[in-house]
Amino acid sequence: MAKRKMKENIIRKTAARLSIPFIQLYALYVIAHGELGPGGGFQGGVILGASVILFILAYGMEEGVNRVKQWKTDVLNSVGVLLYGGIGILCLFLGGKYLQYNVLPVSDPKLASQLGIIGIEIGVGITVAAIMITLFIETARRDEK
Amino acid sequence: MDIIISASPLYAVLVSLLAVVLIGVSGKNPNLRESWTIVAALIKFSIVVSMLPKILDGKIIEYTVFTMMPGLDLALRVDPLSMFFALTASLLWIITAFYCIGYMRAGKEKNQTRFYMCFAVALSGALGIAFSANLFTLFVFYEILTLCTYPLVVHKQTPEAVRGARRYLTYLLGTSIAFQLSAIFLTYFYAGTLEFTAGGILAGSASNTVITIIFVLFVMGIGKTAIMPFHAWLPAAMVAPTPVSALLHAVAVVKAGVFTLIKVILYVFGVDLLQELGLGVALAYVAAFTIIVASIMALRQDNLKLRLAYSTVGQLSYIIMAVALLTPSGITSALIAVMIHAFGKITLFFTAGAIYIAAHKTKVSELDGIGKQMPFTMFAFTVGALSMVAVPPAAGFISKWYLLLGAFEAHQLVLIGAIVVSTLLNAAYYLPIVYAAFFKPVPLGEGTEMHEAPALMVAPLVFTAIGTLVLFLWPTLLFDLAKLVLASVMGGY
Amino acid sequence: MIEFILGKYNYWICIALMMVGFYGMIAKENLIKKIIGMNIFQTAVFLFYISMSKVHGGTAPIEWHHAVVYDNPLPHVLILTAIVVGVSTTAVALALVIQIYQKYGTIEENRILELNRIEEEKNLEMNG
Amino acid sequence: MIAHFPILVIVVVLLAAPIVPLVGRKNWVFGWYVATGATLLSFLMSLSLLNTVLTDGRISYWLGNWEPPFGIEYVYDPLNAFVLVLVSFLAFMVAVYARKSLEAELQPDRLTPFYSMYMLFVAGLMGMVATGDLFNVYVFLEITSLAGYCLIAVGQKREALMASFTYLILGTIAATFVLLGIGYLYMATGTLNMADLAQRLPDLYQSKVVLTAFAFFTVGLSIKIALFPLHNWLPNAYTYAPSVTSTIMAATATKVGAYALIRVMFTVFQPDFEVTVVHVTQVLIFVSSVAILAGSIIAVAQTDIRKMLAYSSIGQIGYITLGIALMNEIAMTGSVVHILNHALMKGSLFLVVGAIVYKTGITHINDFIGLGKKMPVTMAAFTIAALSMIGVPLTVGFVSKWYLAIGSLDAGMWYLIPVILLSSLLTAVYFWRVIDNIYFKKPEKENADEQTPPGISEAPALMLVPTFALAALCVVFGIFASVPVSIAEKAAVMLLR
Repeated sequence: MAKRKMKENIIRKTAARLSIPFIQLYALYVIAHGELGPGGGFQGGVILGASVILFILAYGMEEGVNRVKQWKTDVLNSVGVLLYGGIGILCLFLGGKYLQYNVLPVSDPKLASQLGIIGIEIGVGITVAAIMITLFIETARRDEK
Repeated sequence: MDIIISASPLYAVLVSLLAVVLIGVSGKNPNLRESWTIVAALIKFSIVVSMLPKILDGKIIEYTVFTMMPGLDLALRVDPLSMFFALTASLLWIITAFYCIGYMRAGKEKNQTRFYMCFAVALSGALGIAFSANLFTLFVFYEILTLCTYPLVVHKQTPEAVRGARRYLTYLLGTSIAFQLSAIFLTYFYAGTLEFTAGGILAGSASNTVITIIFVLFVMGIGKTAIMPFHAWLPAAMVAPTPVSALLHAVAVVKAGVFTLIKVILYVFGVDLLQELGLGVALAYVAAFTIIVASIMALRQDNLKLRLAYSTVGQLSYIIMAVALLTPSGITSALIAVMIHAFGKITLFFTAGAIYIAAHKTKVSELDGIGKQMPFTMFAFTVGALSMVAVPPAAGFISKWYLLLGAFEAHQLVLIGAIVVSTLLNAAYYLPIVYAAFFKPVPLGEGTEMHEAPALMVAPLVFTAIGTLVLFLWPTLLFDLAKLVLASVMGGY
Repeated sequence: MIEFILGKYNYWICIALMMVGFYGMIAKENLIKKIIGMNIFQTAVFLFYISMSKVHGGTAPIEWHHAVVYDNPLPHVLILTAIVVGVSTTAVALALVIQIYQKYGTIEENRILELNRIEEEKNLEMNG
Repeated sequence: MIAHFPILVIVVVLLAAPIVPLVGRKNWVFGWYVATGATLLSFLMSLSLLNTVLTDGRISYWLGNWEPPFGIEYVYDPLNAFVLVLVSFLAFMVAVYARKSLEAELQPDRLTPFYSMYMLFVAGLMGMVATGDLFNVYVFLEITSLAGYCLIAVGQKREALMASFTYLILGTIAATFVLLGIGYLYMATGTLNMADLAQRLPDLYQSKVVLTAFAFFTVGLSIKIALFPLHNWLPNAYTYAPSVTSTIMAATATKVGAYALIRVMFTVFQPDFEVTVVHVTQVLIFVSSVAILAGSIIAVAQTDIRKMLAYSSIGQIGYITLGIALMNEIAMTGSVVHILNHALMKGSLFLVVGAIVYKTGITHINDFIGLGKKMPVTMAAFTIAALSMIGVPLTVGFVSKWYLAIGSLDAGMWYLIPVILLSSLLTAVYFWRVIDNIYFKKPEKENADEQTPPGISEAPALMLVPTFALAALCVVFGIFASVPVSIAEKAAVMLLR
């Protein structure tokens, strides 16, 4: 009963459909601005994750799980962390210390630092978003059982 | 004093460990397995004997196996004192090996492979103790000996055996960890070394109180001497098969105890230090108490092996008393008694085992007329008993003679009285057995025909009995070695 | 004295919150309440860090053209990490509670311990 | 690349954590390969690090090339290089062992996540050891703890969940205390770098803020290392967790906690702080003695082998803190060496228990009768490790006891020797009970024995080799004790200079 009601709730669906793109855009903005302004991977990732959670809330768990397959979040979990660590190791190969971004092959070391941090923030953002989604789905699904 | 660096003591220790491996591998083939034991015993004895001439020349053999930690070496040293114990243990192992085979096969015991393996390790432990160059090495082998004899004691795996073995372990491991180890800690801390040095290492390094404490800890910690009140493990360990009781609880384990104590007294404390503090006399009195009480206890036992066990408790204290007198004759007595008592007591235990296997008798009261059924065995028993009571021509006489001399030298009349009383008690609990065996009639329903144990058992016990007589007639070797020891620890004697 | 109390009111609040959380963690039987206590406890410490980083008259540590005095940004960064840790801990704790509820049918600690005890006694009986 | 070993040693394991679920999605075995490979790599690197530290002295690695105290610094000296080798070695050994053991103890869908968590757990431990930054210690501590809660919770019985939850609550209290301590220190000094703190703190020793920080640190870390009477979480956690978890936790987690305690007490704060300002050593000596005795006494009363080992661990932690509290080089050497020794002994013992569980499912000591014949190699390992725990010479247990005893004499506290020796005796009591059952007791019910087919039925080689290797090391380092001791001595001299 409750499930069907949720599916039929057109206002919620529409509201979600309208707001989710903006939320996600905002999330990307927050992630991308981590290196200079307030923001960063954690915060952006949480917002990104929240947008998916909102989607699940509006469209129901079934639809949500169909769209966000578990293996996808699992892979994203790992990919985010690997992106972070990978950039660190990349710096090693380029002759710097671990996470020493200014050795990245870009003309200006300052720009290189910026790029490095953005890369890392993206990695963090992906992982955090994926984790938020996983957490939500796992806890919510168990309740349904 | 010349020092020879040679690995032969190490080989002597290791040869039985090698045998352990071979015995374990050939567990399926009893004949091969037993021959490994005998081969190892022979090699071991010949290595020990090969070192004897050098020692008699006044040389000393040393070998450092490895340095475990700074200040703690596992090092071996062969000096005249160690020869007493090493010769006894390695020679008697050969004999016991034969006896074991007879006993274990006749008794159809289980777990024989484990038995022979542990036996061989025990011999390594014994020789290690004999050859140890410092307290740490000695402690290592002391513990090895304790641990590897545990499976031998618990061999039958009956609840009774487990109980006896538990008590055995509790006493030996407990005293050695609680007291001996703390004594070693204190010695190392105050003396800065654990090296055995003639004349002692502790003199002048600590206050008298501390030295007294260390001495008391050592006496209590060397539980294998079975000095009262730490003697209860010895009767408890009699649940073991008789060869174990014979070799380990007449020779290897208990002699390791008194040997350790002698070594500690002479090489850690030194004669002068103990004399100055009067600790030797105190120990002698404790030993005298043990002798008398143990003899009375022995008198009350009907089980033959238990009577022998209590007799061992008493006899060990003779040795302790002898060395505690700190006089030349006393120390001589202690040294030669290590070997003499071993020969006598192992004979007695062998006979007890032979009687059990041949006639299934374990009680003293059942032995009436058994001399007719088992003449060889009972002849050996008589020799052993005479040695214990110290009647010539058994070798026990020599050691007791020197003990009395030592007591006179030390002007300890009370101790002389104790020795006399205890000798009478010894006679009181041994001679009735001999009398009953030969002169009392055989109980009804038993024949008088010869009914000896297997030859593999009788031959060893006759051999050790003869050995006891031989030691009385030709004790030269013992005295030569004893002189060398005295020269090093008392100087100028 | 009054100055001592009022001047450091932020720390007093932190301590009060901490004790509230601590009490919840220790004394509550309900596992969810324990988790709530844990969160209060952790948050109190976060608050402590943040209030510590406040510089008198300072603004948020963002590059801002007419600001001269900034708050100390380092504790903020540290606490960001600590918050993530706190969230993870809560997540693990909740997951555990869900599992516990499935296996025991209750989330009251004393009841669970009682069930454990009963089981242990049963095992002992089986072993003789 | 060798120049980057200081960071790679941790990154390899840390990055293995996300790789494991990627490769292990279809088949967990690939995850196992990654886990084993990563720990092996890390072990080799840490060996090389130890070698460098011993020949060239202290290594300092600046993350992102930011100069400390602004950047995070990883510092290696004899002490933590030593602990790092220990942690990575045990992690490797346990990883090898885990394959068969976990297969039997866990549901198949939990294997891949387990290896991932295991990697996080190990990475957290190694990070805690390596870092020179106090806040990093907190972060890694929490990484380890979080992974640890998960590793415990997957135990077979439902009690594991509650054990994990209790640990989670207490662990969070501990970690938050540490966090608070860090906050106080930062407030007082304005830095988080350990070396920098060590420079600035001596002027502030009388400050109440610093004293409070010290209190929070010691109490927090004491919970983490389960120092009696803060040990409540430990027995159930070790008992109901999968064997692999109990092993790695008993062997490394508490050791790393002890390492952190040493770091805080002797590097961040200086030795004279403890002596002249807070007098914490007297308290710690008393608490340690109580821990040693209480742990041993409670262990005697246990009938479940894992609980027995857990309480024994509580006693052994007392040895480590005792050596720390005595504040002289000999005792400190003993303490550092005991970190290694206890890891080897307890690691081996828990692995044996895991093998028994794998083969028979037994954990009750009374059911062990006859195992000596069935699993001779495993039981030999058990016996060696047990003898080592008792402190028989030529095993590592003796080495630690020797240094602690001489150290207590050196500190003029002869009355600690009875404590040490009494606990040895108690250890003998509770281990000998097991050994008796294994080798020397006849099964009471003959029929029961016939049901299990006689003959040798050993655990698989993958489990046997690590178990026996650890037990063998107990003897090797007992005989050639000068190897670890010389390193520990260097560490002790460095700490107490």
